[in-house]
Amino acid sequence: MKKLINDPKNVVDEAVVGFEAAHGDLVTVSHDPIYIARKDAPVAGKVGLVSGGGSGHEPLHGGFVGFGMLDAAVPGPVFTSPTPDPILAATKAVDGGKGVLHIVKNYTGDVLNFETAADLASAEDIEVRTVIVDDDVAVKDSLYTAGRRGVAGTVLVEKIAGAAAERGDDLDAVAAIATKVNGQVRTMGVALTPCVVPHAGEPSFVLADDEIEIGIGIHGEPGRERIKLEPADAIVDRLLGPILEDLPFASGDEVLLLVNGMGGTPQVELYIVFKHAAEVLAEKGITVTRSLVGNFVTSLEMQGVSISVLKLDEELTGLWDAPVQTAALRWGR
Amino acid sequence: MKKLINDPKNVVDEAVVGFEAAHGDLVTVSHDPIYIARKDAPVAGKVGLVSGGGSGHEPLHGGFVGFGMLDAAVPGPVFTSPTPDPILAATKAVDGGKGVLHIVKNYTGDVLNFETAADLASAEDIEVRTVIVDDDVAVKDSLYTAGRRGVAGTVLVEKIAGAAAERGDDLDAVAAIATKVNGQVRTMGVALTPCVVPHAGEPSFVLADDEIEIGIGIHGEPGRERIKLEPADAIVDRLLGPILEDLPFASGDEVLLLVNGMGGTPQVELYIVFKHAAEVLAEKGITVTRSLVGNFVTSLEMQGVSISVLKLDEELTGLWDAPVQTAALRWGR
Amino acid sequence: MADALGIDWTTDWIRRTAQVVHDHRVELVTLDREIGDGDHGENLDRGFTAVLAKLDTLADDAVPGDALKLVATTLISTVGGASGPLLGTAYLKGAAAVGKDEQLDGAAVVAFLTAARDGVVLRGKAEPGDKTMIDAWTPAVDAAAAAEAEGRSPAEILAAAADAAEKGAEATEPLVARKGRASYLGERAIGHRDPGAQSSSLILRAAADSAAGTGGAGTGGASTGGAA
Amino acid sequence: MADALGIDWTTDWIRRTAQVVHDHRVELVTLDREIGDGDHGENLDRGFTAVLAKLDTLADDAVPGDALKLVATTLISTVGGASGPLLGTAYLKGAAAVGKDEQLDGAAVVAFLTAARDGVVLRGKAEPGDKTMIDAWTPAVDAAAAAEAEGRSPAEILAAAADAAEKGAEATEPLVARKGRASYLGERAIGHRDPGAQSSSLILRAAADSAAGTGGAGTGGASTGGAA
Ligand SMILES: Nc1ncnc2c1ncn2[C@@H]1O[C@H](COP(=O)(O)OP(=O)(O)O)[C@@H](O)[C@H]1O
Ligand SMILES: Nc1ncnc2c1ncn2[C@@H]1O[C@H](COP(=O)(O)OP(=O)(O)O)[C@@H](O)[C@H]1O
Ligand SMILES: [Mg+2]
Ligand SMILES: [Mg+2]
Ligand SMILES: [Mg+2]
Ligand SMILES: [Mg+2]
Repeated sequence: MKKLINDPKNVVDEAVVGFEAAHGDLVTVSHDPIYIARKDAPVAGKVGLVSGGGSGHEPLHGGFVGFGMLDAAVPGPVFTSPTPDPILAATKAVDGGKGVLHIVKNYTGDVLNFETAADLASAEDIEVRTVIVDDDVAVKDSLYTAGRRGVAGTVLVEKIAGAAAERGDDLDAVAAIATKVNGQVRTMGVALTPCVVPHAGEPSFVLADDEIEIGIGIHGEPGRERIKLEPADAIVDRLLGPILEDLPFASGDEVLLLVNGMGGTPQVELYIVFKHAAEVLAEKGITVTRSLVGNFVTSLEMQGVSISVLKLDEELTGLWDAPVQTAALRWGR
Repeated sequence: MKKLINDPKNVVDEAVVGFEAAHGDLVTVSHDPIYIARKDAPVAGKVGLVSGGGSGHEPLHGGFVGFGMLDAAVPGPVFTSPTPDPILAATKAVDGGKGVLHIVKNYTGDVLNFETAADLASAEDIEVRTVIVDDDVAVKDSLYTAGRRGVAGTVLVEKIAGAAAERGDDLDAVAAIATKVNGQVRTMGVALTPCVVPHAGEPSFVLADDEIEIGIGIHGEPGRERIKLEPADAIVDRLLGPILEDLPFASGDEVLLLVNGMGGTPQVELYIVFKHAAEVLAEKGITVTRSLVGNFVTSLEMQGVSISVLKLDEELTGLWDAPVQTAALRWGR
Repeated sequence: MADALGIDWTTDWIRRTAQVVHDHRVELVTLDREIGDGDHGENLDRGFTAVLAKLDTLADDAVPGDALKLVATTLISTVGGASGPLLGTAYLKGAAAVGKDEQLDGAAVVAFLTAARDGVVLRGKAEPGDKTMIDAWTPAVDAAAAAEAEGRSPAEILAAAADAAEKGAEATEPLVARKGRASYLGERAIGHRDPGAQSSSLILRAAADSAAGTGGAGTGGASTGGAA
Repeated sequence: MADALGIDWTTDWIRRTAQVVHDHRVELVTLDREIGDGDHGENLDRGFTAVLAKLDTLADDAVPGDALKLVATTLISTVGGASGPLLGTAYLKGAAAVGKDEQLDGAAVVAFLTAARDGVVLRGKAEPGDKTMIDAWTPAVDAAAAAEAEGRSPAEILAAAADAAEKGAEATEPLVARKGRASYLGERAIGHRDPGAQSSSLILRAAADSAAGTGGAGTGGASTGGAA
């Protein structure tokens, strides 16, 4: 294992100190328990947004704390959900009197720990709503699985719900917007190489030199099938197919297209993927009116990509365009 | 070789099409010859800024085209300088009547091809100045080498010179600012893993499982020494030492600290590096007043990092803070 | 009731568990890497290390339920992941079931195990055969109840539970997972043991070993009282 | 002057070079990967493929200098990297040296090689021993001049140049580089042949081979005139 770290046990603690040193203009960091809060939190009269989960997916979630997006992010150990304590502390720290929305990716650990934190917050008279993000079409949503996973669509939920909170929507309205975005976004990813969790020291899974994993999860969980490496266009077709069928998307739709790098993918490759994805959508009469390309929801050094398509309407587009000022997403101010 | 590409020969062509599709609000793309220009180019009465070089370093340079930064970027084949033709075409396309500044990383190929393009542009009565960026302290600047390489400091030169052009400075003044930034920034990098050039299909160099290359160049050129893997803090010390000695930086200085990922480095690691770099600077009485962390000048999927320190003054700080609106760097609008 | 289990057994069990989890850290990480995300051993090691560090905060007159509640809250606040809240809830509900009892007889042990298992089901909604820690806990509860019905001692009941949990963990190998991360694997989970079932069986074996060592003749300063 | 080289030799040389560069693409990439950035074979292959594609744009009455100038401008506009402008300048200056001559005699061949080499030095500022393509060109120029002084034919002069270039390329192996990317390697460049010197030696060998095949008895339609 080759990593720029000092001790696997201190990865998150030290990274958070670095984050604070680099972005002290945007955020305040609590070190015990660990959470990252918007500098001006709590914002009185505004619904607070808290998200979190295992670390290793940076910039998610800490990179999205700031004006127009999250009020706080709670990073757990690498690939492990945070416990209820820091979630509760963050929830209390950002409550501006209008209640707090928890945005939770659908993983058993995240769901259970946020659930406990929400119970504890309620006991302290903070109103909490929870929206579970489960945009990953690679997993069948049935009684026989833990349900669809929350993956790159999370960044879209956080941005758009954040904008709704910033414009003054109340807790129910912000939760409704987040639920709506989650309902209209579909994602699927592919891994070319595995990632190495620092404390594990070995790759999370093994792929042969000519193998890729279609439908990968953001912790390296396997997806639909393991196949031989194919040209980028063919891989894009495999990812977009299930995405477009699922909602389903239709001719005439306006969409946001997100091509998300898994952490170790060169940017030229992301744009090659974007090119073909946009072409396929155009062929189907679907218009890409907003786009996002880069590393937003990563899996450490994994090479691979996920494609997300979010069906837009005037409201969502307006909220997407609204100003945002975070370490990893910024425009309009 | 595992890459999300269709054909090694088409990597840049296709990526540029994707870039245009994703960022059509910011840029116009010429496909033959290939260059990426600011949407509103030429901006009448403004000095034009053109940079370029081999591809594979994205977001450099295309990601920095837009308001407040570059007017055009000329991407060559992967790790190979573009030829004079597209450089000339880009120069003509962005000339707003006040002349054009070429920002060139100090590599023989880049220097020679930009030189030829500048000659040809002069022959067409466009005034061109060239600033060579050579911020890499890993290489001894002597008669016995091709001189110091231009690496991550380039993004700082482009941002600050771009702001100077945007506020209306004339060609001499913009060139002077760019030269000043280059004179005050020092960089050194480390590689943990090599990168694979698509048409080569094999790693550019080989590192044992426990080896790292200190002083790596952005094409995988070796640097000062190959050593055994060390804790992040020790590596940071090795990089910062030569940087701080070289200018030299002194107690009381205010600086911008750039921790730049080489493409395949997880973001947590960049922040661990930032943490210790900021600590070392603080110990020496040097204050980090501006910071930048992320993938800006990359080497495909290489894992590693470079640290750049730029000595700031009021003018440079102001120009750094000025609005910028590009695909990869954006604030203030 | 000479063979009931008191606070000594409880703290011994906790220490033993911390040791066992630490010793099996790599094994549990490996199991979890195969069908999960490779952190289970790390998670539990972190959790029980934290529990150990808090053990001396127990009052001198602490009863088993106090120690079990300490385990619960500490696991909940230090483990994270799926196993933190699940195991934490197990100890929490188990602690509630034994209340303020100073000595746990066979019926109390069965009540503890049953409540613990029910806690996991309450939070995680897994059924037997879903390839989760439930597949260790449920046979353990059943075996414990049977042993208790036969009038066995608490130590024997726990030994029966541990035996059954071990078999249950082993029996997860041929299963397809329907809960937790392993459920994403579909058929590919077949042939791998569930890490949570394995760790639960280790925890229950530690309970039995502690009972064999410290249970019995009311040894230890705290085992003075004891109802029923 | 029966053994002078005309346009047929020039176009044959160009075609042969394109073939040779294509055949040695991987070898040149490998050499460049060892001490550079691994693209040299790719760069030249791209360049000469482009030259080939433009060959029929040559006028029917084209002279060697026209074809050489076409190579120059095409390499400059398609190769990029360091070798594009450098080799391009070599052909450009070489073309200027032979001007409108329809047939190149020994002196013209030496003038061509000398001007080409000087062009590379003008742009790249490398000295002999810096481990660059200069280390193939300079011995080639010297050997050509010597052969010409001995009154050898153009084909013989080119063969001498090619022999010397090959030796020169080989002789770059023990050197430390002082120009180009390999200069960053310091001592670590020792033991590796410079890719640009190697490609230049291949190009000069192609020139000699074409002269051996097409030079001589004024073969080919274009070799009608010829001064000196
Ligand atoms: N819904 C559930 N019910 C019961 N046990 C579960 C459930 N989901 C997961 N588990 C158990 O948790 C174990 C994984 O724990 P751990 O690796 O610590 O958490 P995570 O999956 O969050 O990384 C699984 O092996 C399984 O036994
Ligand atoms: N300053 C120079 N003078 C002469 N030749 C040079 C100089 N710099 C580089 N070269 C030659 O160029 C070759 C590398 O060419 P190439 O790989 O195509 O370009 P790049 O180095 O830009 O990738 C080197 O092997 C060397 O022979
Ligand atoms: Mg986990
Ligand atoms: Mg090159
Ligand atoms: Mg796990
Ligand atoms: Mg090269």
